[in-house]
Parts: sequence; structure tokens; C-alpha cells
Amino acid sequence: MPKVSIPPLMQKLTHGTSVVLVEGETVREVIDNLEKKYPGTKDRLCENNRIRPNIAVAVNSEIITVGLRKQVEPDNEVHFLPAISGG
Amino acid sequence: MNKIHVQSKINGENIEFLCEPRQSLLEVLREDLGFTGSKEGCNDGNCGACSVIMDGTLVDSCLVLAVEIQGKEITTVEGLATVDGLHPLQQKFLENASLQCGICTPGFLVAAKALLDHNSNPTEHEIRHWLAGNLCRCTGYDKIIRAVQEASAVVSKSA
Amino acid sequence: MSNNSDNGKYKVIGTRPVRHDGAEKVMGKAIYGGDVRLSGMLFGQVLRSPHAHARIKSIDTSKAEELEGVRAVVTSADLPKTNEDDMIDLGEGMTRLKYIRDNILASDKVLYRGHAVAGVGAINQQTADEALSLIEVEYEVLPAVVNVLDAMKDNAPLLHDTLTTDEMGEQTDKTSNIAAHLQHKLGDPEKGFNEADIVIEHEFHTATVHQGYIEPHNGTAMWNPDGQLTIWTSTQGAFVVQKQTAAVLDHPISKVKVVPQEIGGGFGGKIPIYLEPVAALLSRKTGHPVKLLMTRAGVFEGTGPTPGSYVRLKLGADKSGKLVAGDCYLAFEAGGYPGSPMFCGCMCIFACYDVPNAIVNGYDVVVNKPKSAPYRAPGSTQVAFAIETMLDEIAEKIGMDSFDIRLLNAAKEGTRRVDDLVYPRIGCVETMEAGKASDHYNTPLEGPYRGRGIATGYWFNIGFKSCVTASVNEDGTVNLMEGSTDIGGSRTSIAMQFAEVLALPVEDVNPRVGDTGEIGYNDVTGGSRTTYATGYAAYNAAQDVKAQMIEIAAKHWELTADDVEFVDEFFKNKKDSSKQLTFKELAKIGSADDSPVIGKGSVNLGFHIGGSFATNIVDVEVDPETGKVTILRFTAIQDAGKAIHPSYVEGQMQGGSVQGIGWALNEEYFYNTDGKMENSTFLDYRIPTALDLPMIETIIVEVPNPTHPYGVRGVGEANIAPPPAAITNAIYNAIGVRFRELPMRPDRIIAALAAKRESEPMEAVAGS
Amino acid sequence: MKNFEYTAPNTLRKAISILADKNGNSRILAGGTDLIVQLRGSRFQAERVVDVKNIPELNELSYGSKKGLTIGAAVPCYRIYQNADCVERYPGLIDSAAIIGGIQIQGRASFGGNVCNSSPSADTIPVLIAYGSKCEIAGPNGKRRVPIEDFCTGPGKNVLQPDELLVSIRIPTIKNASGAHYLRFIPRNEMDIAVVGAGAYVELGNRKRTFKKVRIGLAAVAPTPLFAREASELIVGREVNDATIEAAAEAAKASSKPISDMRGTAEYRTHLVGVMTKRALQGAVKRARGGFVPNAVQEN
Repeated sequence: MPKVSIPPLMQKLTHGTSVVLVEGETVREVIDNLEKKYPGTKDRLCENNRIRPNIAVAVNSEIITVGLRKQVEPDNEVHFLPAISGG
Repeated sequence: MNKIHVQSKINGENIEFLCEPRQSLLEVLREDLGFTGSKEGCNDGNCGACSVIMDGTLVDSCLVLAVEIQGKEITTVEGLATVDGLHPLQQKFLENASLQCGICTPGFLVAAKALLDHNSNPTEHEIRHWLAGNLCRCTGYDKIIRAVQEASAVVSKSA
Repeated sequence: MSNNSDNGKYKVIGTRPVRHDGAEKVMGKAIYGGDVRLSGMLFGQVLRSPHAHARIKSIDTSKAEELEGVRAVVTSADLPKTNEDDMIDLGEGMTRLKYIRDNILASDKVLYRGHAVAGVGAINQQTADEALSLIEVEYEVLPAVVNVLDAMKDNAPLLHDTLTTDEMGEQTDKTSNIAAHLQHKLGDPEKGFNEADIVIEHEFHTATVHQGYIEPHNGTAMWNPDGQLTIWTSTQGAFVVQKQTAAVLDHPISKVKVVPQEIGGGFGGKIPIYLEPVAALLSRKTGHPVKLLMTRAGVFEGTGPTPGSYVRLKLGADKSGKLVAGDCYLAFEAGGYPGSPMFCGCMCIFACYDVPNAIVNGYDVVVNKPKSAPYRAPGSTQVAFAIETMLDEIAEKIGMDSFDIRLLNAAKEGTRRVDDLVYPRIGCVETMEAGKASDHYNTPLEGPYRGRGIATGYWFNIGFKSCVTASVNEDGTVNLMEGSTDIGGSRTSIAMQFAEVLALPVEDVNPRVGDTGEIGYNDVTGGSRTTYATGYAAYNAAQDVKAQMIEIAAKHWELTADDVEFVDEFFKNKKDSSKQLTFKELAKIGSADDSPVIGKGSVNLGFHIGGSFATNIVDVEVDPETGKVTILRFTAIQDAGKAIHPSYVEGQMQGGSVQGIGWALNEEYFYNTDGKMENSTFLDYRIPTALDLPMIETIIVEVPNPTHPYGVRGVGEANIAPPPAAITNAIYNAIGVRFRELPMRPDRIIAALAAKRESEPMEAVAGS
Repeated sequence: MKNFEYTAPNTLRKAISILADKNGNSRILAGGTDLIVQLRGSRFQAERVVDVKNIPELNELSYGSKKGLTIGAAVPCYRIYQNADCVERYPGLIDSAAIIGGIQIQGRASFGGNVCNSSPSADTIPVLIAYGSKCEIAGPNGKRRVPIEDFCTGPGKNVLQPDELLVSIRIPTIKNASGAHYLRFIPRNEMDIAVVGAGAYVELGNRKRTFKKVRIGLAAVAPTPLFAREASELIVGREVNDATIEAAAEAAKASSKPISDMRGTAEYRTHLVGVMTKRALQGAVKRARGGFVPNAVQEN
């Protein structure tokens, strides 16, 4: 089952839990299932059925650029970070 | 408007133009005469991007009034290459990858030419001192200094 | 000095050809943004705020409009109306549209000295400049705050009445100058510190510094009656200018064409827009094309810079020097509007090391300074200054070599970062080992008041979107159209990757940077992504061309594509080994009998933490009487993954390190008590000159990037991060004083030496 | 900048009559490296700019064993360090001529212009003070000479009347066993304004073992460039040694009243006055004893 890391500043929503195992074969499914476990998380990560522009999602430590449809393998880790760019 | 008639020689060509007294040589070169090779980086004599040679002396064209070049000879970066090809400095700048963005390059080339014109075999310190009035933010100067050293070898050989 | 591990493997990659755009640049013929000339073109200038913080009560432009030669004056009133909470996504997260528009032309408030207030269009530059003095602006001056810690105080003057703190999407209810807070946590820091043998904690301050590109910002716009707006400008990303300008003007993006000109340096500072919308408004009002050129003072006071910062770092290590815990608090100055690279600082602070228990808290704080813009490895230099100097302190406590403590703790494949991400294959260790083995490090440094220091820095490998098209000409040359503006020779490094696939001489590939109407979307030239991502697109385009050429050969030989192969520069007939064609021969055949060959490459690459690491070694000499620091020798080492054009890789390393040297020793925004910048010239904002530096030695390390066909890692940024820390360490070794504030100005060194003399006998100072 | 009338008289008389013309204020243009920047920055405006580079007297650069060195007010720096008499007899002038701006600035900027700009940090004035120079001023009522240390009256202010102009700077002939040296402190190695500048002239007596005559000039330590009279007189007759030089340095510190600004704090400047004065004296002594002291154009 993919391992989802909850950012410290979102752990209020998960009652302090930092790592959650959730089903899902895509980032969308993972976030939907996370929402079922911890209501409110999806709204912090997505809007209009897209990842929020100021949020970056990493699957297996690579920050993805293809959005919610990104495939997730059972042994993958999923992270949520603020979006950044360079100089 | 009280424009003044000026006659001078730019890159070997006799040129006449009218300008306002307040116009700098840089402004007239770029906006009125179309020599946009000389660049404006600071407009107060602190970056050297507008360097030109005036009667054999290296100056910042942003600190020369256009009316002052009456009867004088000006060399800009556009005057370095000939029909036979690039000036050794230009060639060495290319071979050494001495330019990244290239905005400071015309000023460096003109300044380096003025250096080699009066000292064809300068030491590294002499090159660095001479070019201290030209700022480059991309290269850290290393490849520029090396290009001038290599060009000086070519120039002093052919001299 | 590239250690070309795989010489012979490549024909083009790893060679040092003359750049395609070189001749026109050394001849002064290349057209930069400021060189644009259009018929009937007017010239403009921007009026800037003399105050650091003030409410605009009124703007009277009538006198300026009456001046002979003035054609139009524009203010924020000419921009579309903005609702307080209109949001917009400009590729770097959601931002308030009001912030973007107000930074172009201030509406209700000016938030920093140099904030644009009005624009003038006139028949020439002189008239436009003169008109500025005739615009009457009535200000209600407000107290200013230009320091991050002051701005965070409860009683600090507020820049924005409605600003609250964002915490990963959740807004706090308290209005303040703190725009965002981020936290990363790994392991159990508390436990880690309890188990540590050595625990040290220090505070660090860095000054606001500017990218310092020599070419001032510029923008020329032509707004046709049919609503078509064309913009010529020097930018790191034409598509970003298109997107932002369309948003600011509320104009359809399809009606905005951006034509990127040659660009005179950016280093991140030419990603945001400043003049383009103003030029557009002036053009719409006058019906003429209008060119705006920023003054140098305008550049310093109204653009860039990178944030001044406060960093508090606590490190715990065991007796062996192994880091066991880290705790970092950092606050960055965003400038007048939110958006400092604080997030990057949080991800970079521990990036070079394996710190099993760590926590980072970052704060993005608005102050009365220009809205900060990206600057080479944004946020990484500020935090490297802290951790790289404290590592040396730990090494000293336990009598360990500076490289050894870094190698002991160095991040490697599998290391988990403080942001919980895990590294793929990286070259951190390799750059440190190359440094330890370097001639520089192994050459003894002698003489009093001399010291050597080292430091390591990091930057990501940002991927994102790039595309190129390649059309094959009759003579076998190729026109390569790309959308990444070329700041440092990237045209050539991209063309080389294309040429490698087809074994073409790189001179036969003609790269050209297209405008937004000629080429598909490309993200900015920045984030160390151009040679990596656009190069990847060029590689794909070449594969596409190869496949089409194989088709042509197959048709020519009346075979199927499977019966043709491309090996060693030849398209070979598998059925008849006597038959083979070169690319040129085949191109000629194709141009006669087949449809034109156009290849394309298009990528949308992930953003990789497996970026590039840089290690710097520096020798300094301190004049104990004046406090002046001289750089005696400097070596930059970086993992390039694979150096496509080693000369331009070295150039990035040398340029980055020298910017770091300036940051360390002399560069800073100097503010008076009213919060006004006083040194907005190249005379008093002291970037290094040729006379201030030695040659910058380079060592290119090549640990291939597994996510790129040639193993490329972006090299544009990491080298700016180590110098301040490396020089701090060198100064300590020279005079026994450890600095925790940048820049390390001569007067600060003298003051520190004096303080040291009071606390110690003279010999301790002189001895070194 | 506002437009102005440009005129380039070719005689002193014409120039003075133009300056005397009361309708419209005039600014004098020599090298323009200060004037053009100031006009552009609208620090002040001018109805008329008078280019004095066509006036023969202002281009004179000559040496005579009796009259000493004459530097026309419009002579650019590069002519000074390319002039054999200056290089041979007045190395202190070279020290200063070769560090004003970069090569481009030195191609235009003149000693006269630097003196008339009257900045407290002017790089030419301390060494001119050290050499005991005089300013030759021409006006409607003829010529007058003013000791260089009395020329500046405040930041950007000097003794010139609106209808006067500086014609030349006169530097006395050099005595035996004498030497001079100028140096300044700047954070970079070029392209900077002096944080503190110090120039020293010494004549040695008693087989070059004692100070016979000393003149120390300082820059950026007071509202005008300073003649450190007390420090200079203090060590006359004393033996040349570290203690003596240290004493002069301390006296120089005592006589300076620097301000704090972006280029340095008052405290740091005061400290530097000591360091620069000491080094200027050491360099001057070395030259007086026939030794070589490098500068920006003479490495070794």
C-alpha cells in the first residue's frame, strides 16, 4: 500500500499522524482515500479536481508534473510539499 | 530645439550628425546613428559596457557629450572586425567561451583593444587592472583574461 | 579541466565548439532588448517612489502631459480594476493579482523606495526623463521596516492590511507581515539532541543582494488597434512574460506575442515582469510602439533582489563528528510582496548531509524592499552560510579535517532528507572527494593572516516543460527551433545534444530561439533546467528525425524501415551491406522525392531532488590593519552529470562562485534610517571587478544523472552557495574570528579583531 | 536631463567673459566624469555648459627646473602617468592619477576637475596638498594663486567665484632626499571612492635619517580634504623610525573628523587614518631614500 507522508503543518487533520498507508493506483485515488480517512485533507491539496498550484506532489521522491493521474505503485511513497522553482 | 552640427570619424567613416548638447555620445551612437554595439549598463561610468576609443584614448561613451566628438575619431566594437575577418581578440573570446550573456563583451573587446594598442604584451595583473572598469557578472573574468592573454600573443607576434 | 571519463563514447558531447551566436555577439551585431528599434517608436521612462512606505493620496500628471514631446502618461488607473482577493496562478503558486499589478504600477500604496508609480511615453529618452519631474504625487509617508526580524515584531508597521500567514494551505487569522510558514520534520530531533555529544547553536544574518546583471531591464510594446499586442524584451522566459502580461492587462493570451531578444544576464532576476505592461499601456494610449529602458538605479531599487535573511541553526553531533540532529529556524525577506525563496531554503539547509533527526521552520516575511526575485540557487546560499560554517566549528572541536567531516556526513543515494524525500544517485561525495584530492587542497598555504576554507552547496534539477522542432534542409543541415532563451550559450549545448544522436557536426545544426508565436510552450531558462530539459527535448527531436530519415532510406532502397539501420554516421541497408548513405546524402534524396522532414521533441520532466552539488576551496589573506580580504586562490568543483560543453560548464561554475564571493565580502543593499537604499549604483554596490580576483580553477565531476539520456545535471546554480561559507571558514583560519553576518566588510573584520584582542593576548591574534 | 547651451571657447578671455555673463548659470566641463553624472542625476542644473578643453593654458603639462610642474586644469589623468617628468619626479601624482575610476575614467577625468568638484574624498587633493601645490585661478580681474589646502571650503564648495575658473595647478620643484606617496583605502581594488585617503611628502635630512620637512594630506575625513598640519609639524626634526611615524599617524587621527556613511563608519575611518597615514609616510620615506614603491601602473 502506498505510504503517504503528511506535512507537519497538515497533521492537525490527521490527529498528529505523520505517515498513513492508503490504497490507490494514482495520486487521485490516494488523495481520495486519504480524504475518506481524514476529511479536509483533499481540500488542502486540490481544487477544481487539480492539485493546488502552490502544492507539489512527490511520488518516490520525484516531484511530479503530470498531476493527479500520476501512477502510484504499492511500494511508493507520496509526499506533499510547497511548489518551488529556481533562478 | 538648439541642435548642433557635429562632424567626426566613426570606425573610419566620416560621419555628420545633429544632436542636442545634452545627448551623450552613447545615446547618439545607439539611437541616432544605429551603432547599438555599445551597450548601456549603468549610464554613469561604472560598468564600461559603453566603452569606445576616442582619438586613441579609452573612454565611457556615456560620459562624453556627443558635441565633444567634433573633429575626433571614434572606434566602437563595430569597428574591430575587418572584411578579412574577426580581430584576434574577437576570435579568442569565441575560442575561450569568454562570453556568456555577451552584454559586457563589446565593452571588454574595445577596452582590451585599447590595452593591446598601447601594450601588446601585458601581464595578467596589467590586464586585470586595465579591465577593472569593465564589469562582467557572468564569467568571473577568468576566460576573459585568458582570451586577452592569447590575443596578445597573436598581436605581439604579428606586430 | 573536464575529466572526460567517456572520451570516444561521444562525437560531439564533451567537445568545445564555438557557440553559434558567437560571431554576432563579439561584433556588436546581436540585438538585445535595449537595441530594438521600430518605426515611429517612442521612448519611455518610469517614475519611482522616493519613499520606502507611503500611501498615495493623489497623482497629477497634467504638467508632464503638457511638456512638449510627451505623448502619454500612465498610472495604475490605466490597469484593469482588481478585486482584493482575485487570485492568479503564474506557475509559482497562487498569488493575489493585486500584488502582481501593484508591483507593476502602485495603486494605493508604495511599499519600497523605487516602487513604480507612473510611466511616461515621449518622442525621445531625454524628454521622457524630463517629464518625470513634472508628475506630482502626493504621499502620506508611513513608517518603514526593512529588516526581517523587525518586520516580524507585533508592533511592526504592516505593509498589507489583509495579509495573514499561510501554513500549507491553512490561513492563520492574525494579520501580520508573515506571509507563510513552512515546517519539515524528520525523525526525532529532541531525542537526537539529547544523545548528541556536541551541540552548538548560532544566529546568522545575510544582507539583501542583487543579481547584478549588466543589462538593465527593458521592454518594447506595440499595441495594434486590432488588439494584437507584441512585446520585445530581454527575459528568461517569453512564455512567462506572455502569461503574466496577459494577466496584468486582462488581455487574451492569444492576443499577446512575446519576442524574446538576446538577454544581458538574468540569474533569476529576469523571470518577473516589470516594464512590459507599462510599455503596452503607453503603446495603447499613443498608437505607437514604445520602448522602456530601466535606469541602473531603477534596477537596484525596483527589481531583484534576493532576500536578506535571518537563520538560527542548532546542530548536534557525536564524538566521531557524525551529525545526529539539526534544528533550523529561518526567516527570509520577501520584499514588498510575499514570495521569498524561503521554501527552497528549508529544502536546502540540510541537503548536503545525512541528518537523521532534523526540523526546519521557515518564514516568508514582507518588508519595505523590492519584491524579491529568484537569484541563482534561491535560498541555498543563505542557509549554506550557516551549516557550512558550523560544520567547520564541529570539526575543529574534535580535531577533524574539514573534508573528512563532510565526507563522513555527506548525503548519498538513499539518504532521507529533512523534507522526507530520498535521494537517487547523486554526486555529493564525489565533489568532496575531488576537492580533497585537488592540487589546491594539497598545496600548503603559508604566511601570516592567511587561511584556507572549504564549503559545499546544492541545487535541485528542475525539469518541467520544453519543446523543440527540427527541420532538415536539402544540404543536410538542420534548423533547430527552441524556446529557451539563451543566457550563457545554451543554444549550443542544446544543439550539441541533437547533433550527437545523428553524429552531425554541430556547425550543421542551426539553433534559433523562437518567439511565443513560433514554438510551443517552454518554461523559463532557470532552475538549472535548460541544458537538461530542453536538451532532452532536442535529443527526442533527433530520434524523431532519425526515424523519419530511416523511412526515407527505406523508400529509397524500396525496403521497409526494419531493413534500415543507423550506425556510425551511416544509414545502412541491412539487405545489401554495400549500400549506405550519409545524413547529407539522404537529406538530398529526401528533399527531391519525399515530404520535408520535421522532427519534434517535447518533454514535461519531473522536478528532481537529485540535482547538482558544488564544493569550493578558497585561500584568503586578511590585512589586519584595514580588514581587507584578498582572494589568493579559488577552486570550484561541481558534479555536471555529463558536461555537454565543458567550457560553458566551467563558465557557470566560475561565474556562480564569483557572485558568491561578492555576496561574501562587499555586496549589500545599504539602507538609511528612512529605509531608503543609498547605494543604487555600480560604484557603491560593489560587484567584484577583474582586479579583485584570481583565476577561478575548475574541476568538473561527472556522476551521470539517471533521468537524462546523456546524464546531464543542471550546473547553473549550485556554485553560488559555497563561497560565503568557504570564505568565512578561510577567514577564521587566517585570523581566528568566525563571522556570522554578511557581508564580511573590512570594518566588521577590524571591529571583530579589536574585540578579539580585548578578550585574548596579542599573540593569539597574530599567530595564524 | 534638462537641455543646455554648449560652448567651447578657445581662449581664457572668452571663457571668463562667458562665465561673467549673468543671464544663466554656467557649469564648466573638463573631463565630465562628475559633471555629466551630476547633470543627469539632476543634482543640479545648468543653462550653459562651458567646455574648457580647447583653451591652451588648461591643457598645459610642463616641467621646469625653476617653476616646477604645471598641470593644466583640463589635463586628463592618463597624460599625467604617461608623462616622463611626472613619472620620474612626481611618483606621488602617479599614485593618485592611476587610481581615479578605471582606465576609461582616467581617459577623461582631470586633476583640475577633481579639485573643482571639491569632494571631501577627492583622490588628487591629498597628494597635491603634500606636494605644497597652488591653484592658479583666472577671473575678470586677472589671476590669483590659492594654496590647494585653502581651495575647498566645504563638500562640493570652493573659493571659485561664478566668473572664475581654475587654470592650472602648480607644484614646486622637488628637493633632494625628498619623496611622496599617496594611497587610499577602498573595499575593492579599483572603481571605488576613497573610504580614507592619505598623501605624504617628506624631505629627509641628516643623511636621510631625520624628517626635515613633512606635509600630510588626508581625504574623506572632514568636510574638505585636510592638510594635517599638526601631524606634519610634529615629526619635523625627529628621527625616521616606526615610533615617529606612529606619532604622526596618531596626530593625523586626532585632526580628522570623519562622518559615518555607507562607505564607512566614523570610528572605522578614524582607525584607517592612522593606517593610511603610516603607510603614506613609509612610502614617501622609501622613495626619499631612492627605494621603489609600486602603484597601480608601476608594478615593479
